[in-house]
Amino acid sequence: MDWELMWDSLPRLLGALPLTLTLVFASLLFGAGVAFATALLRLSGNRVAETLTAGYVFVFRGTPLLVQIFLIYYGLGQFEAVRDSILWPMLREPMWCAILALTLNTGAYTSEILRGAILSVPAGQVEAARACGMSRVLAFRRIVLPMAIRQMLPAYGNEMILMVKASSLASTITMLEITGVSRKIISQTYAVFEIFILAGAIYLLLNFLASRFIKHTEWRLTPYLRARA
Amino acid sequence: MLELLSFGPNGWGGQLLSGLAMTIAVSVSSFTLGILFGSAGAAAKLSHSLILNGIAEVYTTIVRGVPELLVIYLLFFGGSGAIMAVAGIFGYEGYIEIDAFSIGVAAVGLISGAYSTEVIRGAVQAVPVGQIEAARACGMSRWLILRRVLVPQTLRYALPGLGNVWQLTLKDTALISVTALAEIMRVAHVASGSTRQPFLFYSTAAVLYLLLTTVSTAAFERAERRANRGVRRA
Amino acid sequence: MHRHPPVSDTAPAAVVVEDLHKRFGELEVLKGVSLTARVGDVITMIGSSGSGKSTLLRCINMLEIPDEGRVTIGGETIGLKKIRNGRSTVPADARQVERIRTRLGMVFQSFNLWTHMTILENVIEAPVHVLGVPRAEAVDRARMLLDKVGILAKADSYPVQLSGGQQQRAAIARALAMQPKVMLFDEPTSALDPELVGEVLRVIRQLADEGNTMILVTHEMGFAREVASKVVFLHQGRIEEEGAPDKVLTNPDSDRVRQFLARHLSGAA
Amino acid sequence: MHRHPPVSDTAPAAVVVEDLHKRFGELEVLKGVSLTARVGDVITMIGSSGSGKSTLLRCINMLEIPDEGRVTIGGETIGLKKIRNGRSTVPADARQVERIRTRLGMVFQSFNLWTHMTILENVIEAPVHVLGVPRAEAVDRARMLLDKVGILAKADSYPVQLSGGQQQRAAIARALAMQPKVMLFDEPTSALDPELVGEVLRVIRQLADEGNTMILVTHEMGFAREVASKVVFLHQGRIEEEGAPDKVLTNPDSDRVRQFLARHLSGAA
Amino acid sequence: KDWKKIRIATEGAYAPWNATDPSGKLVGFEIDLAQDLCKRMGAECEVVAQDWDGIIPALQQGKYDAIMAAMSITAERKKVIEFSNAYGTEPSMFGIPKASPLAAAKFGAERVDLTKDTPENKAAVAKLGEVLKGKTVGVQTSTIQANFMEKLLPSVAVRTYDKLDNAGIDMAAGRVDAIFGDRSAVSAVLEADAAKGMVLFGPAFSRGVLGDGVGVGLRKADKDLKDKFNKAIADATKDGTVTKLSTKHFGYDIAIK
Ligand SMILES: Nc1ncnc2c1ncn2[C@@H]1O[C@H](COP(=O)(O)OP(=O)(O)OP(=O)(O)O)[C@@H](O)[C@H]1O
Ligand SMILES: Nc1ncnc2c1ncn2[C@@H]1O[C@H](COP(=O)(O)OP(=O)(O)OP(=O)(O)O)[C@@H](O)[C@H]1O
Ligand SMILES: [Mg+2]
Ligand SMILES: [Mg+2]
Repeated sequence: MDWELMWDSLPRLLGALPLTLTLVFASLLFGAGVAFATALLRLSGNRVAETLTAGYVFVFRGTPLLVQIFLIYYGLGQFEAVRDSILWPMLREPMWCAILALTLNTGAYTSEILRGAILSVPAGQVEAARACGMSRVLAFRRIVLPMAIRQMLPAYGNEMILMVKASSLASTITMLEITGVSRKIISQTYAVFEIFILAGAIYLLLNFLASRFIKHTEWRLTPYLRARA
Repeated sequence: MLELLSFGPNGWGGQLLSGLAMTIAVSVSSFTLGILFGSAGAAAKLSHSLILNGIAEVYTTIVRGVPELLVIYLLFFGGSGAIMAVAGIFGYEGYIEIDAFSIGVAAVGLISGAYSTEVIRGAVQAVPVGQIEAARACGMSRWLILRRVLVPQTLRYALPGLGNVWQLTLKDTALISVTALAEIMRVAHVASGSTRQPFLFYSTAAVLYLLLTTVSTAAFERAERRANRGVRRA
Repeated sequence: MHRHPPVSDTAPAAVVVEDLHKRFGELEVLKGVSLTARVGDVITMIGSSGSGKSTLLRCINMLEIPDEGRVTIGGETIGLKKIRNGRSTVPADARQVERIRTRLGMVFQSFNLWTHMTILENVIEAPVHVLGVPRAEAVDRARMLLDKVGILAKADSYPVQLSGGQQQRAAIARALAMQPKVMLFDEPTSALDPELVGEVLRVIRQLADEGNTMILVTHEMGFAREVASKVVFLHQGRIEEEGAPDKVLTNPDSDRVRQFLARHLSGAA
Repeated sequence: MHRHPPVSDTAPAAVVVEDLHKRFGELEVLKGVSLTARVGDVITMIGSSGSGKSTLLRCINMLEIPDEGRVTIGGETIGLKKIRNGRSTVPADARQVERIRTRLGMVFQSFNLWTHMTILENVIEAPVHVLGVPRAEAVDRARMLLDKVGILAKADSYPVQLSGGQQQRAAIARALAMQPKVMLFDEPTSALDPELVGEVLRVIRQLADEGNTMILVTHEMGFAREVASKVVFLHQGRIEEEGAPDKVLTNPDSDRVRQFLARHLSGAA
Repeated sequence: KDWKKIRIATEGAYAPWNATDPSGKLVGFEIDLAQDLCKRMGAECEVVAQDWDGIIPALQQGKYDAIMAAMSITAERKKVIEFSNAYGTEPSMFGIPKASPLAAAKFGAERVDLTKDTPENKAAVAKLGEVLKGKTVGVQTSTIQANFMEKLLPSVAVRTYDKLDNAGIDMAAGRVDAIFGDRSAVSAVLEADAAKGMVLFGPAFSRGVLGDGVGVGLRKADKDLKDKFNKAIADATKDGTVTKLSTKHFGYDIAIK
């Protein structure tokens, strides 16, 4: 193990941290919105909306994220029409392509998690809400969603962690986030293990924080589970 | 160009097909292994033993926390290193090969298990206590309760999450291509490098993954329907 | 104790159920039920297990959608429409149903308290979010109600921490918090001891005196007799007999009712 | 109807509870309860809501672990041990508890039917998997029991498809299917109509005659009086009074019991 | 060790250096050369496939004994592994869209050997820096070309890609102005559908920061194996075998003269 090299490389890797964080936060934020809309549409009872959203989830869950990033970044750029469109200034940037791909990907996964959680809310709980005159929306907001969110938290914690790691794929479309920088350093030093372990440690730290955050949220939201013991 | 995908002597059809078979073999084995790890992990997390809690916590935090590739690297290179070190003590010098398949399955299974742990733990907690109490009240042993009541009811809450983990596992197998195991991604990579048709082969790979997803989505839907028998939806 | 006075036939109708039919798959649970509850009425519904009592209550506030028939609350008929080649029915106007439900309180046979909220939160939830009552006011009222049913000490506990009877009382408080004009109680005293039954009886009578209407399912004949202005006996999805409590419970016309009552054990005291 | 004869004081003890204490956090729910049920005894436990009746039943089969005190079933004392600097208690031998539970049937206040199984599956589950009864035999017995409680027609339905009373009867059938020597019933008739209460009464009496022991919680004084060989009144975690039903329910020594009974409404018929 | 048996790793996805045929068999220049070298060393050889990313760690772990995977000999790599003498070299070249304004630029030299400090060479590198100012160049990660850009043209923006083919696609989309890679790789990109209408550009660069050609990668400890390979490579170069194999696979000669 070349400790000196690891120490020297640390500042460069940490320099890439803001970019990684930007990618992760942006895609989790947008992804949550997409997931929410998708889960609702999938449960809406409207045939067309259900089919469309099921198709979206199917494709984005069914193919590797790498392929999605590639198709969005390289694929879209091949079309004249896209290059001439007003979206091009954004799509031209690998940053936005990465965020778009990550968003759509996490949106698909999260919507499945959310859908499962919504379906697991016991019928009696909803009926009690409906019976006091809550509208569908209100019952959803006050009863179904809070219960579903509590139910989905462990799985969503998984998803957050996955997103932190998935952001590393942005390196394949030229982004110099933590993995991009690691690969660059590796290409200069060939210290594959040292650098990977260093980068791994940074990801581990991020994910540790993320999972603590989820754990804490879960703990705060479920006093009634602790109440039993 | 489509000739490249054919099954003839100049086509990659055969290779792709065996890549597909390899992907299925690896992901099914790792997912199964992952469920075992995940159940053990969830049991440890829900137990009252601080030691077990700690072990499970360290396992999920680290294995989920570091990039998958690193886990695979460490197992792939570190794994045989460790075995060789042990063999060295007994006087054996030289390289001991552990086949890429076993290492791949172990690595991806370990990862899959870490994610399953969280999904299963959440689902177990969602099972109403009364259901377990009723089982205990008629003298069921822990194991029997687990098998007859907890697992079927947990599945209800866990299946959507496990569906996600399965998709994840399926795609993590692609990472084993660093061990040169000829699964879909590796075949696509090799074929595109050898023929310089990256788009053709990578989109073929995507289609193959979609195919697997189609089948598995259908399977999970069936399983969900079955697990949800006796549930009233509001 | 004073018995409930019969409500005059000219009082306005609070709930009108006409020719209600409800099927679960092959099983026809309600086979044409008609029922009128006038303002101030306390109707107790009795009948053997599985006769369709809960289903009827649930149809009144549209938790189950009837396959046929009409429900009219406070003069407003709930519009229903057929969907998918006439095989199932849905409310024509979801808004209307929601509006009507705010005037209909319900206590479920299985309580259905919201597990993720404390008892106090359970009680203030609907007043605050449906009626828009200011939170502080809702809390005051909720504490008053919890006190009335004797579980104020449990205000900050979660439903899992309550005994059966405490949960049932919390469910009653939750329904009362909406100050509904019409109350639907599904066995509101099943988990209560005689003392508490007496309390609930008093609450119900007070509500009736204030001009509210109640339809309640009960198995306790004594309770039915004490509280009711009218007793309805449901049998296999049909109304077998209805009338004044003294009449139906002492001297029924129907053999079926007589048989049902004969098996009843006399209570103590 | 014949009243239950008092059980001789020399009959062997089926359940002995000694100085039981149970706390939930700060709240001490049971404050030293001692109780003996002899073989053939039918003990009914009455008391106001929240007095600790369910908790006591649940302590007897170790669903709640008592903080102090001893429980002896059929002469075998359940071993308990302290863990973590003496603050909480666990069974010393999980096997022992499981074995004893097979001899203790329990009907829960909230039924707790397994939602993923049909009613028939619910009933045969424990006999087949715990006792190892051949499936065909278990099914025969289950159908017989379901028929006895009048819900054979629902054998293949899931619990959600049942009415409250039907669920309660299914829960009773499930407990009986284990042919336990001792039965713990937590308000087994709360959701039942008078006719069915009479049925359950008959079943319980028959079981007692066959030498089984029963401890049951009920709010129905008539039922308590009819079925019990001994009545126990629980008040705030302590036994306030116990004795023969006629004595306790008609002429109690305790003011608290008298007050409790005074509020009780007399039933019809 | 007596080196009667040698395991050699290759990537199998970098035609024409090394590739895989549809039946899964490894083929290409280096596979043929490896067989030839082994015959000369009197060893029995097995060529195995290994993904590029793990190719050096696996060598160090002992999964195989040598790497022949179009790996250029560079100072950085030499720190971690040993190299035989070079058995081939390919110049590095730029590719640009035909319509690019860059196409007009003139350089004094056709070939630039970066170890030689001739005025023409210096002028060519300076000129390159001048015309690429403000432009973006696409290169493959972990390559000598990436290194070249960083060392010699630090002020030119660089984007790194997993494969040069992707850089080509991005050039077609207008995201980068030029690509830079091994001549064979750049030519292949230019032939691909995605990058129609592109041309080679500027002089062919070699050596110096671009390394001393492609050699056999070995563990530091195996000096004896290195000597064996060196002798075999020298022989194969001298008797024209390398040239023959090179012409067969590349269409031109990449042997070290
Ligand atoms: N898990 C728990 N955590 C905290 N408090 C509890 C818990 N379970 C029961 N309690 C409290 O213990 C007391 C006794 O409860 P228990 O269920 O034994 O009453 P009960 O006599 O069965 O009443 P009921 O007739 O209403 O069913 C109640 O005040 C209840 O709130
Ligand atoms: N969701 C359902 N699916 C199928 N059958 C149902 C469903 N809900 C109720 N039933 C059946 O409808 C019948 C009437 O049920 P309901 O709950 O109205 O009875 P009830 O009169 O309230 O009885 P109880 O006094 O036992 O509560 C029962 O036979 C029951 O099995
Ligand atoms: Mg009912
Ligand atoms: Mg109780």
